[in-house]
Amino acid sequence: MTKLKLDRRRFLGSAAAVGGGFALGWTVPGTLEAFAQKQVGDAGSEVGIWVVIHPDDTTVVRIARSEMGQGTLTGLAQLVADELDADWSKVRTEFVAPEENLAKKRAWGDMSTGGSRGIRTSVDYVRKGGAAARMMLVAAAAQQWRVPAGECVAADSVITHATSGRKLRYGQVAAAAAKLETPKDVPLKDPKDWKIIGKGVKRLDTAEKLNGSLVYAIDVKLPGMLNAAIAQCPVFGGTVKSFDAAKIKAMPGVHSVVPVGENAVAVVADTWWHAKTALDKLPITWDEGEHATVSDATIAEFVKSGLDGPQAALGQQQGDVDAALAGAAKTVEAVYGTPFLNHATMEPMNCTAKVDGDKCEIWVATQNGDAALAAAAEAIKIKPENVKVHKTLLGSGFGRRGMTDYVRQAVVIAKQVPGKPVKMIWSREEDMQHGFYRPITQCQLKGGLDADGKLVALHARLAGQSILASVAPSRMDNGVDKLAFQGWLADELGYMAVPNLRIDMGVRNTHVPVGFWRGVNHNQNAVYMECFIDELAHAAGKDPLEFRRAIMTKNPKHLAVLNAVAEKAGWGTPLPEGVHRGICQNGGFGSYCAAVAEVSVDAKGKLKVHRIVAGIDCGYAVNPEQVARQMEGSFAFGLGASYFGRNTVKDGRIVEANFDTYEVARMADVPKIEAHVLASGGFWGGVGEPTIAVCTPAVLNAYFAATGKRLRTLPLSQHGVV
Amino acid sequence: MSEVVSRVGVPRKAKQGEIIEIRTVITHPMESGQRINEVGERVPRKIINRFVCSYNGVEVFAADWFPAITANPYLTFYTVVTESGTITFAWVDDDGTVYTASAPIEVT
Amino acid sequence: MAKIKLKVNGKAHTVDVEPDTPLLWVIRENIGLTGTKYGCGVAQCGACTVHVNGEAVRSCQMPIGQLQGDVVTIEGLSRDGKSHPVQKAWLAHDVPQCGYCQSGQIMAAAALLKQTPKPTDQDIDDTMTNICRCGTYPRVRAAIHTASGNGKA
Amino acid sequence: MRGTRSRTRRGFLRGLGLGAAWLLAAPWRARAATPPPVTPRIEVPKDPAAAIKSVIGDAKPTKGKVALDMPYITETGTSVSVAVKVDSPMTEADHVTAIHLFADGNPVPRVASYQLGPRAGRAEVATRIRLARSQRVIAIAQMSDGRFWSDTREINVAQGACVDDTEGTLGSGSRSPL
Repeated sequence: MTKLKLDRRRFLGSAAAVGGGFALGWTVPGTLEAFAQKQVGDAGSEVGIWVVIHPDDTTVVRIARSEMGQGTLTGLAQLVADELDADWSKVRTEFVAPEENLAKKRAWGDMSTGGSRGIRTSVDYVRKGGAAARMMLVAAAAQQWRVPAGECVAADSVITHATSGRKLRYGQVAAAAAKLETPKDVPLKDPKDWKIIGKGVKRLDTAEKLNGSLVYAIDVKLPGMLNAAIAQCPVFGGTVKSFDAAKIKAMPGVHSVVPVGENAVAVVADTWWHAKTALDKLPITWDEGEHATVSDATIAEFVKSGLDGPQAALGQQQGDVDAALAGAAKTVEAVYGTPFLNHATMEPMNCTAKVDGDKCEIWVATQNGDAALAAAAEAIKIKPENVKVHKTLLGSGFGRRGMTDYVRQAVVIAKQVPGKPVKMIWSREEDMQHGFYRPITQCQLKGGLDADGKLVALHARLAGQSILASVAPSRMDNGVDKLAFQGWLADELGYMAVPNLRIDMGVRNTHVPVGFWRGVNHNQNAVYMECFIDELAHAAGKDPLEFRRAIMTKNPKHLAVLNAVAEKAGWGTPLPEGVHRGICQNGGFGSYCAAVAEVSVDAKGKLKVHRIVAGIDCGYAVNPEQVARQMEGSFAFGLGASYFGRNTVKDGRIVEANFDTYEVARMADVPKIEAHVLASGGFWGGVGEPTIAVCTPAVLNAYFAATGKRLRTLPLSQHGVV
Repeated sequence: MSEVVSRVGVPRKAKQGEIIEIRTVITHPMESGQRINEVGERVPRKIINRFVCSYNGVEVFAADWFPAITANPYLTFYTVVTESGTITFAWVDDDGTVYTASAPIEVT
Repeated sequence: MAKIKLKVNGKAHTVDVEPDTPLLWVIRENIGLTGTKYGCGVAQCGACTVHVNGEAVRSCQMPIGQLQGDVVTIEGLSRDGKSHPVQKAWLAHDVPQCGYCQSGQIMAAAALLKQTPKPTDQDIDDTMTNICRCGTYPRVRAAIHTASGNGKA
Repeated sequence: MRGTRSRTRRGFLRGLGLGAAWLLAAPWRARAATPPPVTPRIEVPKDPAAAIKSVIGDAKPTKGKVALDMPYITETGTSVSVAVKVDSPMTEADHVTAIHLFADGNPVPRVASYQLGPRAGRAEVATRIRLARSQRVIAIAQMSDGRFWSDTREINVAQGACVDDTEGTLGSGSRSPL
């Protein structure tokens, strides 16, 4: 069993690696423990900065990005191991500690893990890290043999001298290789020579997730540790006016009651249950601030005003939309809308912190180790160099754990209990009501068809909240949040052949904090665009696939995926009685996706999705098996949200406090999913998020095919169809 | 605009020739001109663009500031103590308003 | 506070807690087994699923004072040096993504298979109501069929 | 009562982390007074190199004499402490006349210019700045002999997880045609 090493050496190896290169049969001999990572000793040699090789050939690949279920840890290890020519069954992983990355001036690059960038923006340097290590190992063997390195070849962690047939294992030359200079000119393999990249190897982090031994951040145990429960002002922007600690001081286990910033109070106790129980009894008076009267109705009206308000931020335009609409043979218009949505990660927000004078140590599940480190330092005004971050695997992230509010809170609490580690855990209710929600938006679309039924004008006006204005205003582009137009700018929109096009937005920022939610703005934008394109196809009297093909002539990669998925789904072929199809496509996060849904609607009007056939072209697929799992997972996440997901606002606060009112997808809600990885090569696209955008429009378009009714607002539960 | 408050840190007494540290801070939003408001309109730039410190009327230190200076701009610098008197501080807003403060200093 | 005796994974424990403390927190904080997870506290998500007398129970809503029977947690599912067939099937199908809900999923599946050795898809839909935010449901379903010996992948 | 929060301006000023030891002067209700000679608002080129050139002309600063002290990492970049120290005797004959700060990834790359001389006694300034993204901060000292010295610092503005630092855009990856 692996324990979180508290007195770690240079790195924290909490990424439990599991031998997995070999195909497992349906029955596994022995115990899970046999597959669990064996504690790696100290004897390893650092060959370059990315690889540590032990005398027994155990090869530890360092991972800078975070693992939240998306499989990046395994994918990155594959990239390094392939260029290293390592024996995959010997590969383990460990996280780079953020403070090491800081001390070495970001030698391991960007630690942030979001935007489906974990792999695609580090492919070059991690592969070079593996290749450089291989060159060093080969050079060390050549030196030992006194032969030119060019006469030696490496494969499966063994170096062979071609002419003499002599062999040395990596473990035998690692110590010597570690002393060599890291080469600067590092050629990478031609994709045709990849052995591990592109293979559906098993994840390296599975076994310990099956027997309860994996230590998530919420499971951290430290000597003398206290636990904290926190209450934040229910109204966003409100503050704590006062609290009466005396009332709960005598309750079992209570250690202290501490203010946390302007808007929260925490109870610190021996156990979290004691802390939570006491917090529930703590009299707190809130200053709810100026937003305490905001409700769904006021928000809806405010957002709607952005549909025809004058200050529209421009996304892109070509041609003359207004003239083309005026001159169109037929015009179609529709308004769509989607609600706020919480991430609701399985593991609620939590962080353990210990503050000792001007030094701080945290144990945290974060999507960005660097940011967590900086946030801890800034929260209590200490030097970043004085912060140590123990990264754990995440009980999911979906963008929520790219924020650091919970890290700052834990550190501020721990500072008030000096010298003692304090584990702060949010209750699910706090987690539900203090998120960074998927933005609320509405969209008005106008389309113009010519006499032949071809789309000649398209105007999409978004109205609603900007994520960047809320969380990263400095990243706006001359006051415009380009991210709001995800899927619709020239580099992502599949319909650039439409001659007259305008994409704009009436920004309407509410007081509800918004953030990056798996798939981000593609989620709702794809619903708006793909359902409206379907409306236009219907108005033109054309098949939705044919209609799209005609306006995708400038976007061959989008079109190729759409065509492939249509073919795999049997588009146009007969279906069983009562079953209908819908189709859609979307480009985002560097990948191209399409889906076909097959649905039926029963006599009571209830929707049933029988099957979704989907495809992604992510260029190179590092691990097609894991890509397929990401596609399935994204559909469960996306469909659940579209069926039930909705955060409502009353008296300035979020109403839904738990999974009883914020319903998400469960087993019975998820249809059969056929996930096709259509990797065409030549580029690296993201895989964790892009497919989520295509599940809902496909289903909604199929619902129309079945009923002739358009559902233009989500969630579907409000229409009584699920 | 809400009340603007400044705070300056100057030793009350110092020896002649001593180099003293001066700290200043003023409450000001330093609106960068980059942000948008709740309906997407650009919030116009409004910053303190100039700071001047004078010692008995003689300018001893000054600054030009641009939008990267944070809200409630904070500054520390040094000056040589020459004689007893008054050290004055002036902050110039984009809108032309000048905010001032002063502190006495006694040479011992 | 009261001294309460309970048996977890075959081992006897005495804990000194208020009788209304949920079994989940006794397991996690007093006994120190953290494989059983907190997800919602209101018996909605199933991350806290354990076996009490062989039946799946959401431990966050089970006051320790009302506990009657022996508890098995994810840490105690494998016995006699052999992994439980459900765990083996989960490994073979590479089910977990983030893994946080999987202790509960596995405990729920093990209880299902004990009661219904050859579950249908409908049985799985009806019984496996645990939440997985990563959306591993298709793989959970396949692994349950494998563990049942149905051979359906 | 415990936990009562102060939201007054003074409370705010106290919260700025200014040590009590130097809080000698009372807080001033800042007031409008006879203005010093007001310089017209300075327009700054958006290109960092042009912004630097607009201040120091074609001079080529030499690395050295200037020590730029700031963290290597910040989370949001909304308030980053910066201290600049220039090695100079600060005499009539040999002193620093100006210290300029630039941030090459900010929408307005010029950050501040400080004018000083022998009356400063010591060529040191400290302030707090905003940084829009990971970038280079450059401090340039202008000397009484007309020469320029400089120091630079690479700073990582970590900015959560979902904002792409490598290219300044958000949706697309650097390698993808999208």
